[in-house]
Amino acid sequence: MKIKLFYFARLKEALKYSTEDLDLPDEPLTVLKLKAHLAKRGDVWGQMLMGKLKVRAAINHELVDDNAAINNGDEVAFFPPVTGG
Amino acid sequence: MKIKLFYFARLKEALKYSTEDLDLPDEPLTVLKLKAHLAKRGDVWGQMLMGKLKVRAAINHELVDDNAAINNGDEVAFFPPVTGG
Amino acid sequence: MTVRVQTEDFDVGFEINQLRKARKDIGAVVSFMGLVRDLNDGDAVSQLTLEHYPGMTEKSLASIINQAKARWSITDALIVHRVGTLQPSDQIVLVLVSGAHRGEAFAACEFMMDYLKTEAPFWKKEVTQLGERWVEAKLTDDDARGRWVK
Amino acid sequence: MTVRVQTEDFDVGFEINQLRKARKDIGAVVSFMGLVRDLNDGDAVSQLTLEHYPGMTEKSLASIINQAKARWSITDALIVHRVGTLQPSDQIVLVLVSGAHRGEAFAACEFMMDYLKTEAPFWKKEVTQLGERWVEAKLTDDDARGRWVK
Repeated sequence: MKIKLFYFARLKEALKYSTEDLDLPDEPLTVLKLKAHLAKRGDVWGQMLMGKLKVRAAINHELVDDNAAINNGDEVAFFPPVTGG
Repeated sequence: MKIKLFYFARLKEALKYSTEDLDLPDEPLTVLKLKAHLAKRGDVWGQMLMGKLKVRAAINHELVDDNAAINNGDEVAFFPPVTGG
Repeated sequence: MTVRVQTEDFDVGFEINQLRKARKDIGAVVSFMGLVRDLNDGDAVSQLTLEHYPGMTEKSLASIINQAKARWSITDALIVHRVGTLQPSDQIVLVLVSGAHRGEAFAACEFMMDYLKTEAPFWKKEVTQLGERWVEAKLTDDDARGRWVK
Repeated sequence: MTVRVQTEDFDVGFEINQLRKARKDIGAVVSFMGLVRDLNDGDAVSQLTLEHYPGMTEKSLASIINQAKARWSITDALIVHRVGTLQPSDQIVLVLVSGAHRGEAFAACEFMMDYLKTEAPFWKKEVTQLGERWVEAKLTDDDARGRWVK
């Protein structure tokens, strides 16, 4: 399954990634599973995605929670709580 | 005791008075007593001031209720509920 | 604090800039503008005339701003209200509030409009196909004001 | 309905006139404008940079307007939000609502700001004497949004 990932704000700076394409095994995937998968990349990934910081996620431009299912072709984004306005 | 009276909107039109100076006996006066006094002038005065219409009063530019005391030199106004804005 | 009662029209953009001036401590500006609608109580309105109580009107509007300032942390406020003869889509009233934070600016602005609607001595007379008539005060305006009584 | 995300400044007076056009059935226009304050969390702010999520941002703002339209009887609404680098006293965001009656226009405008503050993908980074820092989300914004949950 292929997905496109985006990172914003503090996450983008810390991870030094803005966007990436991922190819994952064709198994049921949720936001939480994807975070756990990415956290294995190393300290900063673990801190940013599975640590104390609040992380919000969007799938195809819709805010979702940790249990949301991710499907082939989805655009998934991770970012801190929003602070616009 | 001398007071100055003002009428506005529907009251001004019906009573055909915009303002008048009144000279009254030096006795304790309230808004209600003044209305009763004016109501004796005739039908339209009674209907406008003591009838079914809601009438609001101000003494020296402050909204007051029927029990408010009127003193020598006061400016008293009668008008319908306000409808600006 | 600014209060004006005038026959002339007003420019909301200009008034907001005047209120803000060069201040850098303002995070929120809330504005309310009231306009003449071409329909009231089910009848087409072709003209509206606003009467007021000169002297009391200005004091009443200043008192409304002072009550808002006592109750919420706001930086500045303005009320401009027109009188005289107006047409549908004409601007009637402008209430502006500036402050550090949006919650207080919103509350103060709505409070000021609810008090203006029930306490400021203005009266509307409208022209419809049925002729001239004084606009009746609305119970919903009393209810709106009642929400603010602590 | 209008939604714009832009680096350019906006003119609130112009936007209000555009929203009203020549309509005669509008009785109320409520506007909220958010500005860069020179102080945040006790520190002097000299500059602010706004990042956003292109594509999601516009959808999120349109969804906020649609939720407001579903909930209140309003005529039209607009959201303009700036991105890029701003200075203290610069305009950040404009939310406009027009409608027949003031109560619904006020509620819809405040609802839209509370949702924008908690759901629209914008992030602020500010420059203070201590250096650059990401602005932290406020719990009071979550509380403000929570008020609207039925």
